[in-house]
Amino acid sequence: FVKLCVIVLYFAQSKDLTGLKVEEISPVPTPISSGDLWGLLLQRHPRLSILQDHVVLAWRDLYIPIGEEEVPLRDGDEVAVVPPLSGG
Amino acid sequence: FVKLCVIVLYFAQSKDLTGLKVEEISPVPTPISSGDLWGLLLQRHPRLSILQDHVVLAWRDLYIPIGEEEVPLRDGDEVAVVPPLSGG
Amino acid sequence: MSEERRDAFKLSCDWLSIQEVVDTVSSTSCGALSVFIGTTREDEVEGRKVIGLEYEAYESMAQSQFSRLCADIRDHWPSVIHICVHHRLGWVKVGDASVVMAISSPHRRDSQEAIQHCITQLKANIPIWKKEVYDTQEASWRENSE
Amino acid sequence: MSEERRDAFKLSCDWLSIQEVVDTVSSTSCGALSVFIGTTREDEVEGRKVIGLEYEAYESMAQSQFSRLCADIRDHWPSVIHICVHHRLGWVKVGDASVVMAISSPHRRDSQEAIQHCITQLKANIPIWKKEVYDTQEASWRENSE
Repeated sequence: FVKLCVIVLYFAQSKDLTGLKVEEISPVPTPISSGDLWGLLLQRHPRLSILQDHVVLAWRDLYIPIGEEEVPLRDGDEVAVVPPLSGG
Repeated sequence: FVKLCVIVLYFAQSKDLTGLKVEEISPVPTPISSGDLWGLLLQRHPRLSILQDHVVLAWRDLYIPIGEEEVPLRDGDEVAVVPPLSGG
Repeated sequence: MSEERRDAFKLSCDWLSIQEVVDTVSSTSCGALSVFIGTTREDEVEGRKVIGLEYEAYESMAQSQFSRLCADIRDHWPSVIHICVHHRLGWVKVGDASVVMAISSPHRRDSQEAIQHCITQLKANIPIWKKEVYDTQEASWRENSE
Repeated sequence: MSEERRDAFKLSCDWLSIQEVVDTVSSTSCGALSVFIGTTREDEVEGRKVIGLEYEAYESMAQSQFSRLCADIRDHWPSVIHICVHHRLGWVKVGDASVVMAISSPHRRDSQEAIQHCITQLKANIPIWKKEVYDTQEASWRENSE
């Protein structure tokens, strides 16, 4: 296991629920699934649980559903919490 | 047979072919079909024949195909010669 | 919340203002506003270059056909709020707008479908004609294909 | 006749200029220019009146998702020439445009179909969020239904 540092961006409801726009999380174990990464965020901010099943993550310009899939994070990567979109 | 006076408006090609924007035709017999009315215009302006099968008339905000149908003209009515439309 | 619905039509020899057309259909009860702008394309026909178009209309009938078109749009899309069409007459140089139309509705699907119908029906039914003018000083009357 | 094709995207806290968006997609090779404008409707939700919206975006990803959307549009409608989308951020009061988009093409069918696809895909894929703000000083985050 390598441990690394991840920058987490919070938008919309997730920003309101955490009171944060951005935070640095470390150490984050790797390899890690998107579900376990979301679990880490829930530990820090239990109120995020109301977004459960209504949220995805974004990493390197890709939307990542929360699940078993491994996210090949590198040290210093940015990960965003993406509640349901409402642009337009 | 009543005879009456009709104002004919020429647009687009028909204006170029007759050299006229408007003219008064009288006497016009009535009842008259749209085909016979077109025949009267052709007599006055033989060059209009190149529009044959590509033209309709307009009378009281209605398009009238050239044919057997009677046009219930009244004295002083306006009739327009309508070549293929090209607005927009 | 009932609001008077506007059907606005203008034939104009002046440059068309998109903002003016958009303002005419604006409404706080509408979330969607669809606009179509038709312009003169730069085109070559048999080696002659189109430099502009010359438009004319049977104005009184154009107005009545526009009213009929609006009634038809409101039949198909009852949620449409305002409809505005401005069409140029006279000389229109390449690149200038010859027609600007806008339709507003609470939701986007209605104004988008209605604007397609509006331009198709305008071309088919409103008595307006254009002559293409070439750099050779020749000209020819056009015919809408649809 | 080959012309560089523009994909222009702007997130802006200022009032959106329709004319600027239209000018960005203008081209003498285009006969058709379709525009869509999304505005904030006057609305009442459970007795509270909406007075405006507060927008935010994940800006860098919004730009990359826009590029992807443009590639998708050009796949489906290869004749599309220019694409421009301006989206407001921050406070947008009722009646103001929150998004203005325009697409140009030689013939109208392409730009009209492409603009419908563009707004649908923008709502589905571009990371932008809005919060409805009520006259009671309450607010709630929205969710696009499609």
